[in-house]
Amino acid sequence: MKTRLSLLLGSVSAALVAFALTSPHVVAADKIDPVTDAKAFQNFFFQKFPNVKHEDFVNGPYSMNEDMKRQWQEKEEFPPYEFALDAGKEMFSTPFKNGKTYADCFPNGGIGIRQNYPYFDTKEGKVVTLELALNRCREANGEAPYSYVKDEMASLTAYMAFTSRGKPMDIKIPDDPRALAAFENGKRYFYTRRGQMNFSCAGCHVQSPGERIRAETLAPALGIVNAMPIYRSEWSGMGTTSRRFVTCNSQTRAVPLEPQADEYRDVEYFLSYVANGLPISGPGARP
Amino acid sequence: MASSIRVRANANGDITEVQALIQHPMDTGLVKNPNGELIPAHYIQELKFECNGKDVFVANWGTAVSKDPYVKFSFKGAKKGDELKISWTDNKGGSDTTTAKIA
Amino acid sequence: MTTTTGPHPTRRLILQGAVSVALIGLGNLPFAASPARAAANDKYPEEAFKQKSEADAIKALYGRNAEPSDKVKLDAPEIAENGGVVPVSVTTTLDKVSSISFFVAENPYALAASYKFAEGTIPAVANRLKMAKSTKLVAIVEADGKLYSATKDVKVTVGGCGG
Amino acid sequence: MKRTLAFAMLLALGLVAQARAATEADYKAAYAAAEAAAKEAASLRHQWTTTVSTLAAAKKAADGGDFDRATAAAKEAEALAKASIFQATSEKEAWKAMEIR
Repeated sequence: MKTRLSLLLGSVSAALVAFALTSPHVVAADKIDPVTDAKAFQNFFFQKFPNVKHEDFVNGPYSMNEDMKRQWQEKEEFPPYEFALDAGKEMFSTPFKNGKTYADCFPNGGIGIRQNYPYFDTKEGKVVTLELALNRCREANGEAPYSYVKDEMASLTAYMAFTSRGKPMDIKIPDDPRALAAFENGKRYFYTRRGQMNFSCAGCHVQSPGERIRAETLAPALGIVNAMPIYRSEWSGMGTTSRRFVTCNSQTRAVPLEPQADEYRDVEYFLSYVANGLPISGPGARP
Repeated sequence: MASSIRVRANANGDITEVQALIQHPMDTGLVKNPNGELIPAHYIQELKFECNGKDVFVANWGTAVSKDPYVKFSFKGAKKGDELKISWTDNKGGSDTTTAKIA
Repeated sequence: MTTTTGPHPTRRLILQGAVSVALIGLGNLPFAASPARAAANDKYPEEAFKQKSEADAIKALYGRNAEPSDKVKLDAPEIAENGGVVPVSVTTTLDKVSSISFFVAENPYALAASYKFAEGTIPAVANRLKMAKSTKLVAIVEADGKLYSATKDVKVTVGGCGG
Repeated sequence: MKRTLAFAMLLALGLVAQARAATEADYKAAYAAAEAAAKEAASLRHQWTTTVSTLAAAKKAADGGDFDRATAAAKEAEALAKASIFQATSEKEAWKAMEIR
């Protein structure tokens, strides 16, 4: 018994040393290089699923399963997010008490710009997501901010996403060390295991997209935020990116952070950047 | 407030295809809200489609119809421009009605 | 119109002729409520929706049993994407259809929906139903006074890793 | 097999030693330790939902005067909190192994 144990221990440590030597990344201090990361990220999925058209990845689980794709296309004829879309359009044109509207807060009147969010605000040194910008617009015009996980925010982002449908995701990382740090922080969050289930985002969305977690088919991480906000049958209601992150956390028994916490904004920044070039497909309908 | 009924009616030839999506909670009365009380049953019982003064299609629904219910059917005997009248009533006496031109 | 290939085509034709003559008489009634086509009565079938089991619900709604028929095509997913929103549809080649109903056996109340068809309405319907758990799904078509059924099993489980 | 048997014996002995009912003092000590660990886990932004619920269960049992169950729950909460702290510290480097390169 004892000899076998020591043999085992010996081989494990040898493997570890070998691993450390071969991959330069581990040895050299990691230089943050979003461009290479994004290319590697996209190639991983393109090679893992060679017969999935690149722009199809934004359709989440439906890019992974033909039968579900058929059911989805049927639902898209008269999608359940129709009401949120109309509500968002109406809210977008209803002026605040001070007469201004959301259009005054956003470039191009807020139409067709969703693909540039989230962006890195060099003045503030932080990532600004579409949901955060919408609430800041409300507060700047004397209105109470909306909850990040409730329907009003989802309706607004649904309408803005709809006006950008088909446009390729176009996230920029300015040459600013804080922006690179935010990207890296998002990447770290994405790969870090959390919760009693000890899952990371990557555990489900990189290792086993297309497979089932109980009844649900897992979406690939590539393009996973392109369809936000989503109407989920499970919630029988709309869900913003914040709601999705919060519920994903609690599913792995990790206590969620507050919506729009730095980590959430950074992981959205990371996921959006690596999906550059893939079309916006929001608002989406999901199981 | 926009009507709770979204409808699309397209005629090709003599057959008109109708799709309707209605904004309604369709509560079953068996679900509890976050602080544990039962949400009372609240669901559409009857949905009627009339065209040219004739009921072409009537749906009787129970609590097993999904939230924001959707239904699709087709019928003959109408043409582009005819008016389709849609109305529903629920178990609490709520109701809504709308009309749509067949495209 | 499907060609009639029954053993006594002529008798069938006469029969159809007779029935349609009777119908013309009732032309103005939106629903041919003649006994030959005992469509579900017009008012909301309260009783039927109260029945728990599928057999009782069918009896309460139609008062007799249905015979399975391959002329009723029932379309539903094998594994429901989500129990709250299951797309289910029926088409049938039967004619003179007066009503189509859906029964979800494992639901607290089996009868889910019942549709009444007027003259000229195509005998087909698509809708989205809730299913409490994996269940047998039955669609019944009432055509020319007789009941035809189709059945399909739908798997329903919760998604996600649990929380 | 021999080793697991010895381990089981040890465990049984341990239980017998503290067979007497846990007092409120035992509970308070256990709860304080659990709460401290939970605070640290929260500061690392790695708290588990089960730590929070087990801690609450401990408090509820204590309020009901059942200090045996309360102490056991507090100890379990502490173990959960410590495990989440270990997860947070080990993941600081471990995540790189999963990274797509």
